[in-house]
Amino acid sequence: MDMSFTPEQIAFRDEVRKGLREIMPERIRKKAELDQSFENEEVMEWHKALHTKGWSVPNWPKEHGGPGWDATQRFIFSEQLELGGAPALSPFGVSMVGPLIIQFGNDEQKKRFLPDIAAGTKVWCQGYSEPNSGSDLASLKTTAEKDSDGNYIVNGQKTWTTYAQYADWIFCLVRTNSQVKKQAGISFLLIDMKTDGVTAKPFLTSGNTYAFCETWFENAKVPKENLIGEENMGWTYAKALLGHERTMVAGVGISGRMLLRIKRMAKNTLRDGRPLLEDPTLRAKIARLEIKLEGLRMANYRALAGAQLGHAPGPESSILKLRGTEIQQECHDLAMEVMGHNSLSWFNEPGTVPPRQEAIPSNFNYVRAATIYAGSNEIQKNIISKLILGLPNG
Amino acid sequence: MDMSFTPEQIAFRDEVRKGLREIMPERIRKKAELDQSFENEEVMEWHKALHTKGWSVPNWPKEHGGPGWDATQRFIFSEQLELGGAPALSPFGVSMVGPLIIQFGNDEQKKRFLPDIAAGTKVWCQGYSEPNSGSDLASLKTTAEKDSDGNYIVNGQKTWTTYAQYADWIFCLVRTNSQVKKQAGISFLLIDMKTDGVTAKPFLTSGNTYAFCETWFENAKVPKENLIGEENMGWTYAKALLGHERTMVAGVGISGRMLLRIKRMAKNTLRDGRPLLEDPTLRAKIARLEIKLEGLRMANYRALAGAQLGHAPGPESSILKLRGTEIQQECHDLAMEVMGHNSLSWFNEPGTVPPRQEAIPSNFNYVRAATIYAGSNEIQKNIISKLILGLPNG
Amino acid sequence: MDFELSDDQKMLVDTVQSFCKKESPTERLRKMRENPIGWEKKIWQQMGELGWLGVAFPEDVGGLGGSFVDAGLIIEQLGTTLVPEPFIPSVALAGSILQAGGTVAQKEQFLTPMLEGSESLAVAYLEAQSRHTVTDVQTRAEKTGNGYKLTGKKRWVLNGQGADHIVVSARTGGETRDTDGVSLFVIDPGMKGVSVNTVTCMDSHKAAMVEFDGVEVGEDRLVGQEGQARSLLELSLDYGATAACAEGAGIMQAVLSMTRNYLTEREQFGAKIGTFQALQHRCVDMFVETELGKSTATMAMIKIAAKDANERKRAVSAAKSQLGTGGGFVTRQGVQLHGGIGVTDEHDVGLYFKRMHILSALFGDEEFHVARFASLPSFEEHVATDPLAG
Amino acid sequence: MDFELSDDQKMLVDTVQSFCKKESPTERLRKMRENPIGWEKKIWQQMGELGWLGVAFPEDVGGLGGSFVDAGLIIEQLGTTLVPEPFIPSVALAGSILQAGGTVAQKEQFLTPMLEGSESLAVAYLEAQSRHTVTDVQTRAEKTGNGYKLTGKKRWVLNGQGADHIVVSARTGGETRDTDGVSLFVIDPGMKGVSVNTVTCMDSHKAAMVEFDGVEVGEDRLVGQEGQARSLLELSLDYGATAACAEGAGIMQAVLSMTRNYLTEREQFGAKIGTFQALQHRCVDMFVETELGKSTATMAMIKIAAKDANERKRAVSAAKSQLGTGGGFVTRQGVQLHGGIGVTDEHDVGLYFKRMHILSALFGDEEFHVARFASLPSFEEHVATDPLAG
Repeated sequence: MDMSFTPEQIAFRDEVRKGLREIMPERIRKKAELDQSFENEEVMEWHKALHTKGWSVPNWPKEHGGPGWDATQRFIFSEQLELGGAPALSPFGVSMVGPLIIQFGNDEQKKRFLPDIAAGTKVWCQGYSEPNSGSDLASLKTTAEKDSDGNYIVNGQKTWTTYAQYADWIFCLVRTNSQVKKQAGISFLLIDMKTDGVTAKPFLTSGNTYAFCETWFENAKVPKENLIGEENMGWTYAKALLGHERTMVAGVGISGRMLLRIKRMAKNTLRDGRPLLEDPTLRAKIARLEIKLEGLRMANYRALAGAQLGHAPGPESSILKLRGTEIQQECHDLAMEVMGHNSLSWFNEPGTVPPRQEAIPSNFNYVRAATIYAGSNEIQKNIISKLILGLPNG
Repeated sequence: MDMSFTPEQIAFRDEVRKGLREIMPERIRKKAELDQSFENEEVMEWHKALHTKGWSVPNWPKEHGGPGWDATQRFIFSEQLELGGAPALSPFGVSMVGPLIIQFGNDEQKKRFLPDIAAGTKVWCQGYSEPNSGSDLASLKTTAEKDSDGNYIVNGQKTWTTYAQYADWIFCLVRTNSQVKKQAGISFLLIDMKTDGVTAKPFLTSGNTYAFCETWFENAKVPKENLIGEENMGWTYAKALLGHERTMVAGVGISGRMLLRIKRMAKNTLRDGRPLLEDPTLRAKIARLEIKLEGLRMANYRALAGAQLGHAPGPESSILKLRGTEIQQECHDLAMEVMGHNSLSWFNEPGTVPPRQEAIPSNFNYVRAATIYAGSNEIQKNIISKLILGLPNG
Repeated sequence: MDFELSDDQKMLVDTVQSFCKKESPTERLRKMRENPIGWEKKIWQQMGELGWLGVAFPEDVGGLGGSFVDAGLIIEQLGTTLVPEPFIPSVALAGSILQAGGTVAQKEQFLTPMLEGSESLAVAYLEAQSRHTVTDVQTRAEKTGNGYKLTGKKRWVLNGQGADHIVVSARTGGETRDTDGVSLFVIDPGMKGVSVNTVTCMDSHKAAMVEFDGVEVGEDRLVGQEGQARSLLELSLDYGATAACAEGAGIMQAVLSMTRNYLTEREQFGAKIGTFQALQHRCVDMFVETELGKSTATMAMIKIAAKDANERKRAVSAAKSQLGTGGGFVTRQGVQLHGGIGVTDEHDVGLYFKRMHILSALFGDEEFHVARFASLPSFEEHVATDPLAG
Repeated sequence: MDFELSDDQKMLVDTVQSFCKKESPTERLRKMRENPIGWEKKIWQQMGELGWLGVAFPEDVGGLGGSFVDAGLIIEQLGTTLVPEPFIPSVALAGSILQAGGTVAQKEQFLTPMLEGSESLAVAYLEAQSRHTVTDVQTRAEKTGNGYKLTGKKRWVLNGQGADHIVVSARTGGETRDTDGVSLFVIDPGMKGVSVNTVTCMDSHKAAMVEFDGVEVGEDRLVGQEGQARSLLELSLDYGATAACAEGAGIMQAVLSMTRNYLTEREQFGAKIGTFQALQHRCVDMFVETELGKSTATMAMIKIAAKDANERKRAVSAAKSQLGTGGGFVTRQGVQLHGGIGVTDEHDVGLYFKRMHILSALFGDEEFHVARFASLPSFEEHVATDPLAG
């Protein structure tokens, strides 16, 4: 057993750091250094910068423009980005529809869609959730009916369509057969956001950001060429995608960065004239969280070492999302505690609170979603209970 | 609103303290001062001492030998006993079968059984649980069939019969009709432990004490006079009993005593040459637990004030057992932490660890049962979910 | 011991409750985001006329002569719909200072108009470095011929943006953090050298950063004894903390109730989600914390008037610490059990979540109050208590 | 990075596993309560012959030249059935001191026979006042003409009742708690002036209170440099802590597995109790803590050999702290989910609960390791780590 990276992997990490520093625009670097949030245009600028290095789609095979990295290299790359506070790329093209097209799309679709995703010239969003299908995704009601030409007429409403207001395309799960078991009548469609009858309207999150839209489809006509794979097989494709990159969901880099930020803040915050970071009680609190994160990191390494060898995900990988999101929330709770009265601040003028603190209250609210989206933690526990522990169904 | 006791209640408390100090045998007082555990004979000695004052059955009406106290006086009395570390009387006669006989027994039964309970001359135990009926008590299988004289022939096995090895009598739930809904076929029988066919065998708890027995009934003949109330109404009687003294179950006195003990131990324990109680981290830990207990105490006071006015128990009273038992366990966890390496000790010679610490490791194990017995905390939550929150059945 | 509400109190609670529902449902809080001070003077006036602001003050200053339990009952109800008027900064913080430390003239001039609802007040005690230590004050008040000259910066002055007068802590002697040497002054925002910058808070309230640049006041503006403000400030923050616990109790009750209802209505996988035992038990845990929060808030409301400051501090710290843990739990789980809609601005549960954080952060957070609780004489004295000993 | 077991390691695990099941199921632990030392020399001998005791030691002292990961794998398996032989005190505690600080002659005389299984060892480092501070030592070793004379009392010497030799910490200089001045000596229980009193531990193991009344030893019994025992003791306790984490991982796995099985078999209210979602989720929480415990134990097993003592301490403290929280949770919930039978001596889950407490309490409890983790240079250095900065 060995938990160290190989010399080659360490060299790779150094190369990544160097490369990232080289291509990072000054404006973004400054914001990253101060843990500030990024606008959509900054994220896309960073996407394009990564693309110049061939690093925008790290998990794609080389033939489609990926860098050809193995699981460990991808993990190292991702962790360095997260630890450095770099903008997170929109995952919908890069990590979701891209790999899905690569796996299930036809050649025509690959040629048509993949280059724009890699280059960051087309932005994607996801149309899965609906107002009445939360954790029970398969109960979705948006319909796609075939017209006489075999094209699809889509009607319905999607919600939680992240940044749909900036998106050029949306990938959707739609119902093409309502006579069968709910999972068996779902298809996977790619829809141009400029299609007549498609309307996206952003709504405010509790973090006071317009991160999501509600998206309506009213007799939106979608060419049959935009169907992925076979009709009524959409649920299978979507599920296959969920298995991708299980080793990335823990967010150990993100939480590591957050702990760093908390310590920096505590070093610059006074209590009774001394830096707060010197308080043994606070140090113990931070240490307990850091220890939790160490545990998660080790579990992540175990999952990663398995993935590197091509093994199926072991039991340890099922805890990554569950525990990772809990730790993200606890990090924000602790950051707010360290901020003290500055944690009252809500989207004030720059300078109202120290720059590193500005985004935290908003994130403190929004990070509540981490234990809800992508299969709520309650759903994760149901899954572990049944699939891993084999406990009986009720 | 007023959370202070009246001058009369304070005078009552002082009278209780004085009275208890007067009647407490020296040997018991010494053990109480050092938080040591009591043998069964010491408990019975204390019962008899209380009886000399007329205080052995505080919750009984005056006509049956009770002191005629109201709900608040009973609470004060009980809290003083708990805070002082006095031996806890066996509840089975005093708090369980006694009140049940008072409420549902006939005059003959009252005359026959109550005086001995009050005087502590007959010891009772409880025959409810069976090996396969844990939380699902009503599924019990011990049968009582009528013989030609109308007496009962009892067959079956009870478990968790506390101190049955010392008991003169056992009160049992038995099945007298197996053709009806499980709750509807249960009767309440009083059985002399010396009856032929009754065998009690103590077993070790994880606390290394013989606190419980398994008790077998093999064609044990029980006179029909020993049936309480009507046949097949036993479940109703037992349930009515559960409502008694809801204000006593929190054990705030017991946990208050335990916190006192923890502080005393921490004051006499060194770390790096200083009393451990001076460590701010430990102080904060103790304080958090004390604050939890303050919350529970206030909830208990609210319940008590309601009971004093003769109101039905309010929502706050449902949390008393739940939270009270959690706090009891946390107190023991913390006590073990304070003990440090002394917490390894298991029934060694006196002097191996300080006297105040001797009983803690055993109790640390046994207190696990507090969240299991008398309706496990999971069952308590089911009940609150349904009866108080009105959440739907699955 | 008696925790029954009197008939008067029951009527009061009913009145406030129906006011909240009709005049100030949570939707009004969202609207107040556009209001420059975040609340409305006409509503404040109304509260004054109804006697709510003065309920806990003696009749000679214009109050109703009730106890702070009455005030707490009002604040608890206001919490259930997140009414944004500055009850806590004006009545609990500033009111308690003026009542305990003000002269008859000061009460007449500053306290009575506020209790009547024609004015409102604020207390400026926080500075950039001060965290929860009330004597960590760098703002200085230099003695002049016939008064004082104040210079310094105060942060996060609750209702600083709306107040007619602001009680300000400033050093008349000693160095930062010396326990003595802090004094209190009543400043008007319009005075020369005062600048008030409005800032927005997470809970849709507003506050102000207030700077004093050589602001001159007469001796009649000194509240309490010179240099002896510490105990007044501690008392004031304890009133603030108690009010926060009362409001928090209202919030927990509201969140528990809306969550319970959601579990009873929302369907997933063909069943009401309230039938899922894991969610049922979570909701029970919320219920337990809510009951404990109500219990400890009541304890603080009763003990805030205790003559012995340590008795008061013990109860307030216990309640405020319970608010931090229990209130945090209830609102976090409230969001979680609402799922996706819980993290939209449109849904009320997020508003409660935000306000609960603010209430926890203000007037000493959980860490502060646990440490204070553990440092009180009662913590050690407990060791000597043994009812049957000796 | 590689967490796969080698073929040799897999075989080792299988062998230990089948030994545990056949030779030492939990029932044997109960029987050992009657044994005066709490374990059996013939089993120890067998472990030595199988190479288990020496697996992590170099070949020149009679070991197999493996790493402590191999030892950890063995200890983890032994934990699954609570095998009572003194692996931790003898191999982890005493073995690591002799290996790191002993002379060639001392290794030959004391270490090798232990690794072969013909002898066993113990370390006497705890005193009444010392808690987790290894330099809080009052036992004194006075220099004599040709050696030392030891006087003092040691408590809770694990395997003190069974050991052939005991490594004892004693002051050759300085005052209690001075970081320098502590030395280590090898004592034989039969020496004049040594008295060994056997005591019983909660986990059905035994230990000893050992007193030294002017015990004379030669200079050849001094281990390591005079007065410089601190780092050896810290290393030794870190080995002990790592071994405790390994054993704890085995315990958690065993408790999780028996609880899962119980939930699958036990019926209440006409259903398997494993169908109740609240219990399912609790069992999942146990699973999560078990996985994290295995992960951090592995980290400690790997890092225990790190050249940089701070790197070692960081990993060990993280793992030991995780054992305290996670191990405590898993065993507590294991008891709870078993209901009544969980609190009988007859059921194994209580034995695991007890042993887990002992493992948590030994070699620095959770508080100690959290504080140590937070005081390491890495805690502050982390602040300076920013991969993309500059």
